[in-house]
Amino acid sequence: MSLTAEPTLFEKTSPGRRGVIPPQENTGLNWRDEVAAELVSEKPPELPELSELEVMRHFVRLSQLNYGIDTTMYPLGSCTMKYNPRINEVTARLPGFARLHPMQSEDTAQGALEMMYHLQNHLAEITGMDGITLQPAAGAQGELTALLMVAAYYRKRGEDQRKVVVVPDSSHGTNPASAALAGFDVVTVPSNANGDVDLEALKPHLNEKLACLMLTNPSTLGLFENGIQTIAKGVHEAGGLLYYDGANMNALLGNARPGDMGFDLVHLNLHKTFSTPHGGGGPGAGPVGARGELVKYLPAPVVDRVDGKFRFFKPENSIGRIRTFWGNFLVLVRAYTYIRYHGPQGLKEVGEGAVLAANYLLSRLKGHYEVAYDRTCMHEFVLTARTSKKEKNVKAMDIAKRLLDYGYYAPTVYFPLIVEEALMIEPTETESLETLNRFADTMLKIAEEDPDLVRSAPHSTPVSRLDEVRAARKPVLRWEEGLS
Amino acid sequence: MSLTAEPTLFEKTSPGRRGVIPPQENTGLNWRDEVAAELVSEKPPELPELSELEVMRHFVRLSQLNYGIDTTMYPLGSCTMKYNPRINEVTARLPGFARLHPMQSEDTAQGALEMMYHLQNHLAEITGMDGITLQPAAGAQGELTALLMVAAYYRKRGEDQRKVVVVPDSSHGTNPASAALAGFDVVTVPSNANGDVDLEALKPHLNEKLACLMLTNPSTLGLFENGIQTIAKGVHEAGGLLYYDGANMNALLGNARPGDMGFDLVHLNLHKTFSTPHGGGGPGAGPVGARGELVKYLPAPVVDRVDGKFRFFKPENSIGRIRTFWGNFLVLVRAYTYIRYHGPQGLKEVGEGAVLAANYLLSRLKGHYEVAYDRTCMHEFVLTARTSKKEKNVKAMDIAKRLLDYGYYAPTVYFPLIVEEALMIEPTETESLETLNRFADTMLKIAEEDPDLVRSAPHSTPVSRLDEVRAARKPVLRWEEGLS
Amino acid sequence: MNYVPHTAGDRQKMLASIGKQEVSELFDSIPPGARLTRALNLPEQLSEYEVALHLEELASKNMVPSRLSFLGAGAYRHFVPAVVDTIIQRSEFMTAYTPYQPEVSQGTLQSIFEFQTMMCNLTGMDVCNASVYDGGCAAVDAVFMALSISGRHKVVVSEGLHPQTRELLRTYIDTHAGELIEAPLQDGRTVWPELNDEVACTLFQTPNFLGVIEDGAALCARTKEAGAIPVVSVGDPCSLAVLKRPGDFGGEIVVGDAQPIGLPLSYGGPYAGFVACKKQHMRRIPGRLCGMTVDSQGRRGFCLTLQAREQHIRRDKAFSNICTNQGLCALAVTVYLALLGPQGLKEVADASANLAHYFKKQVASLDGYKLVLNQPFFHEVLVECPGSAEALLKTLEGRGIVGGYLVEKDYPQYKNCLLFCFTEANGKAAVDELVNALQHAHRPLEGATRS
Amino acid sequence: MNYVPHTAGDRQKMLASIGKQEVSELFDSIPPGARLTRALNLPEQLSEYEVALHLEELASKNMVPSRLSFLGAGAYRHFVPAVVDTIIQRSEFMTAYTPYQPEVSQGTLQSIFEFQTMMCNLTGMDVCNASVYDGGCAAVDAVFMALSISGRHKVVVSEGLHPQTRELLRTYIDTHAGELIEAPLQDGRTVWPELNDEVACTLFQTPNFLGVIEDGAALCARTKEAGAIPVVSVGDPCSLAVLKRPGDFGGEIVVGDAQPIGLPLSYGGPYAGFVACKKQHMRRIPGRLCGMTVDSQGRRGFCLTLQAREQHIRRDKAFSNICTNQGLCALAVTVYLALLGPQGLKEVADASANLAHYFKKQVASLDGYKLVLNQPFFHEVLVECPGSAEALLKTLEGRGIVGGYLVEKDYPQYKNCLLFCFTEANGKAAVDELVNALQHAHRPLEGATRS
Ligand SMILES: Cc1ncc(COP(=O)(O)O)c(C=O)c1O
Ligand SMILES: Cc1ncc(COP(=O)(O)O)c(C=O)c1O
Repeated sequence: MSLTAEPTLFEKTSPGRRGVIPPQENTGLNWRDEVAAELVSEKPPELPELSELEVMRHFVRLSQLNYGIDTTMYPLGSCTMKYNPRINEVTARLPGFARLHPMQSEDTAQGALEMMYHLQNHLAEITGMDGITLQPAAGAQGELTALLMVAAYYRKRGEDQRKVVVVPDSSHGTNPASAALAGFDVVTVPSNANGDVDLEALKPHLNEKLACLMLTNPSTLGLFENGIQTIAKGVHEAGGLLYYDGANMNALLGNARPGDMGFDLVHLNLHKTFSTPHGGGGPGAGPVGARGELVKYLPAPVVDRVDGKFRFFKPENSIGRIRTFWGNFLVLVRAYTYIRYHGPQGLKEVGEGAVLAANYLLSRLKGHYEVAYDRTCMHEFVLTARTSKKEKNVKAMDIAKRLLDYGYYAPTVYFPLIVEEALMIEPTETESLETLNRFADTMLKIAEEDPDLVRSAPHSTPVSRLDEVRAARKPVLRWEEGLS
Repeated sequence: MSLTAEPTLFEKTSPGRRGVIPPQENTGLNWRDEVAAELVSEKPPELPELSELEVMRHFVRLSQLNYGIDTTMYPLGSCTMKYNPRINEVTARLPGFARLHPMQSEDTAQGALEMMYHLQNHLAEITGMDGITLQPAAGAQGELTALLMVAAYYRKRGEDQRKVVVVPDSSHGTNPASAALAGFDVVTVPSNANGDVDLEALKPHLNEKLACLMLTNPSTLGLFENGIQTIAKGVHEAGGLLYYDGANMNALLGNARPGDMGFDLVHLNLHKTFSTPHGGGGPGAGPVGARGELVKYLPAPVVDRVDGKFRFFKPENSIGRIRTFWGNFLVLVRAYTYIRYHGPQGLKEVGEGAVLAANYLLSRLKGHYEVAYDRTCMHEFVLTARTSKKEKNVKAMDIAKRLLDYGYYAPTVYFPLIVEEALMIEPTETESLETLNRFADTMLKIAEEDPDLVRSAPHSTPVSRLDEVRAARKPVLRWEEGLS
Repeated sequence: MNYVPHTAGDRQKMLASIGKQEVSELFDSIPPGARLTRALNLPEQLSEYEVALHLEELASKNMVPSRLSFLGAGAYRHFVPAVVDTIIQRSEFMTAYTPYQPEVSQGTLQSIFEFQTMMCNLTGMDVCNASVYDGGCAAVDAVFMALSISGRHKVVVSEGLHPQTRELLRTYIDTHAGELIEAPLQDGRTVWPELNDEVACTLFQTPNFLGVIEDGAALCARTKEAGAIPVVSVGDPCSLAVLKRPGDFGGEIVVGDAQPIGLPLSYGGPYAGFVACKKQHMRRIPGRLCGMTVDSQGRRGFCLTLQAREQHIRRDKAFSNICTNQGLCALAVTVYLALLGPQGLKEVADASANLAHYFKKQVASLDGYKLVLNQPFFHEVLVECPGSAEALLKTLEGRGIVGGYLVEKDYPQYKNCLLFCFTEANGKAAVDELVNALQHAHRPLEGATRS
Repeated sequence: MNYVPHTAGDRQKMLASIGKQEVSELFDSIPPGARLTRALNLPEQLSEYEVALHLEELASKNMVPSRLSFLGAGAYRHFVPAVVDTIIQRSEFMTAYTPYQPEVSQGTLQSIFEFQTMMCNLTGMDVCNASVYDGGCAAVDAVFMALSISGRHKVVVSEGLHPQTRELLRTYIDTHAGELIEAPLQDGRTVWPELNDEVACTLFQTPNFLGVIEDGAALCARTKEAGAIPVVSVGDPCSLAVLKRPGDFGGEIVVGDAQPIGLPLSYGGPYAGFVACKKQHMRRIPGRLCGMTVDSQGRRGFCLTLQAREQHIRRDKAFSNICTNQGLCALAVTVYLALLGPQGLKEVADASANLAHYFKKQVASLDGYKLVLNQPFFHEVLVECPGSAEALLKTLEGRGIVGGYLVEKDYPQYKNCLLFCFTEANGKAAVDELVNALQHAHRPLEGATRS
């Protein structure tokens, strides 16, 4: 089919053309008569003018230029691109949820609050935490929220000197970024040859300046942190707190809980582990869980049940409000639906399926691709194209682009930063054995292909490799007359 | 993108794999214990076994192999492939409509009956008829219904000898097929050089054997029947009835009504004129309208209002039931939504827009393509590739196929049968001037292209021309082991 | 409001190209007497928002069946997974026409091929068409097929066939100069009368309208002995997952409505009728057929085939006049069956039948209620009520229960009898609630007579 | 239940390839103390059907706003055309990730580019990001931008800014060692205090929380005189269709929440915050940006750009930690704006403002009710009620009316005042009904005091 480029909306505009016409009613007055002219604009806004069909067609065609989980395997490591159940889209669109106004009285939103109350409890149970806030809109906002709690906690305890947040060198970029944003000094500790945190390197930081150690477990290498119990002990003995980046929680569902490993704070990415759709970039939700004393520092409001009624309330030492209203509510509805669908057994099978699929795929690729850390992996694993780069000048990015030609989305590349030419592969539990095999076969095929062919990939996509340097040097960030 | 062929469901099956699991409850008993073993099958049915994601992906990928109105202009003559408004999909999915059981008591379905009552009245007004049945599932069923009414009407009047139904040679295949199915003898009258019914040829059939003349107006040539008033007079004087095939009613909306032209019976195709989606073949709805005495013969049930309540009832001389339940109800909801959205003015603009678009496109193509009948057309027009065939061996079908390469669906080809190498083009009112121009430019380009290129088209579609002879000679109508 | 994109400027350009001044000139070929000079008498246009509100208001005047609905009688409320509607709303499926241009319609065509295959597998037939209007029309089509194949004129129809389908046959049969003979039920099961060599076909439904599983093998065998064609109408097609298939017990043409396997109740439509048959009748089947073939490069592809049967080729000699069918509904069924799979469909059928048998046990022990039939049944049960069944329905309605079907409308012999239907969408708790309601429903009435 | 496709056989094959006997062995790296040995204490799994019923039940416990809802206060109920949801539910949009691989993400990328363009046009800015979490977070981001650009530490915030956004600023400001100074309203309009050279930025909202259209030009001018950056928060962005744009009156950074232009109320989320700015601040803007470029064959294409600002490149030096944003919500807004177009958006704004002004006229003539502010307003009106406003809200609720917002929670100075909001989704009849209800609401109360 002709998947040709689609002109922008602005190239399709036609003066005077109408799309949807809003309801209108004659009130017999014109508000402009009562407002000073200098406040008002008489010129209609600069928006494209298209018919409803043109708009429909435009976006349908644009959509066809995308890959998505519904069209292909999307082995993007760290992102948990699993099947997004459609029933969740149905429940999130129930008028009783979708039409609800956030400022309605609690009495008129009891169903919404009840759902949130249960979801808080379910997430607490899943992570082994004592309390949960559903507010954060994504993982990164969860991180920042938790770190503000850490800061408030130490302020309250008079330990203001605890200004250091330690992150492993394999950590996700949001971890150091959040720590810095929260006003902490960020210290990076290296990983050892095994992919775990280098305990020796960590030790010097386990002191009275330590506020918090942020860990992803399984790590971004897809490995379970072997030293976790030692680390937890060390951090706590130093008076520090242990933070769990839950981006990889999918691996552990029902088999292990951060709370039981000694983590004090956690965030979850509902758009990963609980499969709410990524939507080409969002929205997500990043609830934060806390243990013990820290629960009192959760942002406001949280939901509680009082005399059989569900109410919002503000925890005792709350850091305050971290976003408007009550969280990405419809994302929460989806995650709640997902949890109720699975139950305890279903969630455990999710985690097991994810780990099984990753290890299987690893077993198929091992020998053909270099594995960064050759251990039993959890839900994902990291390959390195360093030899391929050296010997054939075929880089990780080339392999990634070549996969696009075969109808697969690409693995995460060049992350984690500690692995040279990294290809991070997360198949998720929802891919079938047949799909895993086809993907593995394709990877093996690419390993044997003419390096020129791979280096110049992709060849069959609507556009080929883009000039990103030009995009950054001469940024064109909006349509303007004269562009083409 | 790799729009490669998608394996069938049966090639993707994996024993034991589950998709959706239905709700189950333990009643503590097994119904099989109470039923003779020979009635029961212990073997599960032969259905493919796939996961939910596999099913989703399968059909999403299949869909991508299709053209639809939402992806491209679909100038399929006689089919009125206009924009299908999405609000109609919303109203048709309201639980109060979609979940309603057809055998519920009338008292518990008053909203549904009220909608049907108004829709009957609106369609009567639009067509100039006295009564409407919403029952028929499509145009063809409407035709058959109306012809059964004709038969019953004459039987009642003791005019059983009226066994002849006359159709023009330009008529749609369903017209003669319906007439024959209803037990009539079908007589075909030729069209004159102008594309109208040849009045001289008609005359001999205006006799005591004539039951009905079936006319499409505008005709399938896209032309308004010039002799309509003469024809109506002649038919009525001969004691016959005049039937209106409403497939082309889109042209006349708000500007003319079959009732005012002398038609006694009409069918409408709600999936054309009232833009309910065609769905790759259906469903549709083909309400039938009748005038005067004929109203009493409408099939049962119709909706009426009695003492403020809406009720089903059976017309006095009803031909009886012609389908189960009450019509393609959710299609009716869509058409009703469409009518209420447009109102009298909006509908008139629809008809005018359709006629304007067709005449404009005709003006652009004239001179480059041979026009079958060079008159002001209504909502569609017919080109002929007879010269192109003779001189370049480029047939109507070749031009049609070449259009697919340019991302357009093809016009209707080889219909109406009276035009050699016919290409029947209906742009509809919802295509913009820009789209009409691009389509015209493409047609002009094709007219100049290398005949070999056009003859071997399409070149850029997921499959090229199919071996239809093989398909018919050795029919493979279902998947079986061993196929590939 | 309208969806016409032409601006005033566009209209001017278009008219100029045509060589006219006014759009109205394009309508000059309409004789004045036939031209409408007033506005249509219709309610004024509404914006999208207002029309949505208006329809919401109408919809809200209907009582929506919940888990407490026990109405079947030819339309069955099974659970339909969310994926089904997602797929049929895909623009590329929903806004396509009948796949006349196969090169850009492979999505529709392959899914029809898959529909045909699964329906063949479920029924035990060799060929299935791409859908007809509904189950009733499918039965009419099958009868026409049989009349034309056999050259005979009598059609023996079981009283267990859906009453509306029997009405349809009465409406249509004259057109084919056929003669209908109705075979009454005995204790809810079909018994054929003498079948002679004038009989073109027999037609029975199983599970039949009263819920009874017919002895299909015997009914087909007797039909074939008379040289007639056994036509089988399927009650709820989910039953095909657990009952012997018509193909297994001798049916040669199988019809039915696929609504229960993938479509919402929709107040009766659009549904998806189907006609399936054994290979020998293939060229007489009405409606579209999709076949597998190859393209000019030898790649697999699908196209409509055997079109010589159809109206657009054969005109007045066609076997059927069908053109638009129920395509998107058939797609929904295809997606449903693919999602449920063999095990899922079996579980749907088992859960439905188990609940019905569970109900039977409960209701049998209730004072005043009697089981009417002593026959094997699937998921519908006929119960005789103490007192007026119609009044009982009203009482149940007041408690939010959509009770059973009042069969006396169609079967006067079963006065005050209700046909209750059960599916997996009810669940045990709902059945218990129904039983409880039945138990208490007649109390006040009894009290009323006593005082 | 789960969506895992592995059959027992699959699992055996996979384990064999891995070289393990049991799936549990794959978890051997988890130390025993950290391994969960019991089942999670969660409700048992439900089938899709049951989970849908459960959620329907929960949803039914909420009161759904109808035309008779007059609550705004930062979230606005405008009509959203059906096409919007159709598009955002397209698999290819909904199930894609952030467009890291532009070659197979042009759909997402181009629509972001279109979003950026339209938001620039509406606000009068040069650059707009691809969305942030919500309008409140956008304001925080803008303040951080200003602190970092200016190297100053004071932030002057109008009391007319949404109270929750002011709360957010209080939560976050310490992390940047900033100091918040609140500028009180006078008769509902912002008046800046002395602005000195410590002031990084000022921040006001227009139309502000009390509905008043601020004198943006004056506020921005005074800010610039002090060498500070004027940050403007947009109330309901549909107002940008009819009011002077922040870019026109001197704003340099514009923030807001795009919920009112394309998203349902959703009980507060997910919405779509945005940060737009003048070119000079471009490299300090947080969040994703999409740029136009060419591919290796010179064809136009889109990709994420200026990523050097972002966390995945700059880590602890990044300007913001945002990663996942509100992409699909921004797409909804893009579709909405394309559908409405200039005229449509203007009509939405005009209809809303006209209804508000119509209400003002009516309410002013009601006994006991008083207009609080004497200022130009857009579509929200502050009204002082006779007696308890809280009790009045309850009374209205009983009549199916979701009344206004009780501002005394946030503005103690406005005791018993309600902020009523009007949009095109109300309609005149609903306003009349509200006025009528207000007129009669206090009767019984008065009666009660008299007796
Ligand atoms: C390991 C890790 N941590 C944190 C994040 C940030 O989460 P979010 O994108 O929800 O803000 C991600 C997201 O990719 C991640 O992979
Ligand atoms: C002129 C004409 N008449 C009748 C019909 C039959 O209508 P339907 O397909 O709804 O049965 C058509 C459909 O294409 C048609 O174009």
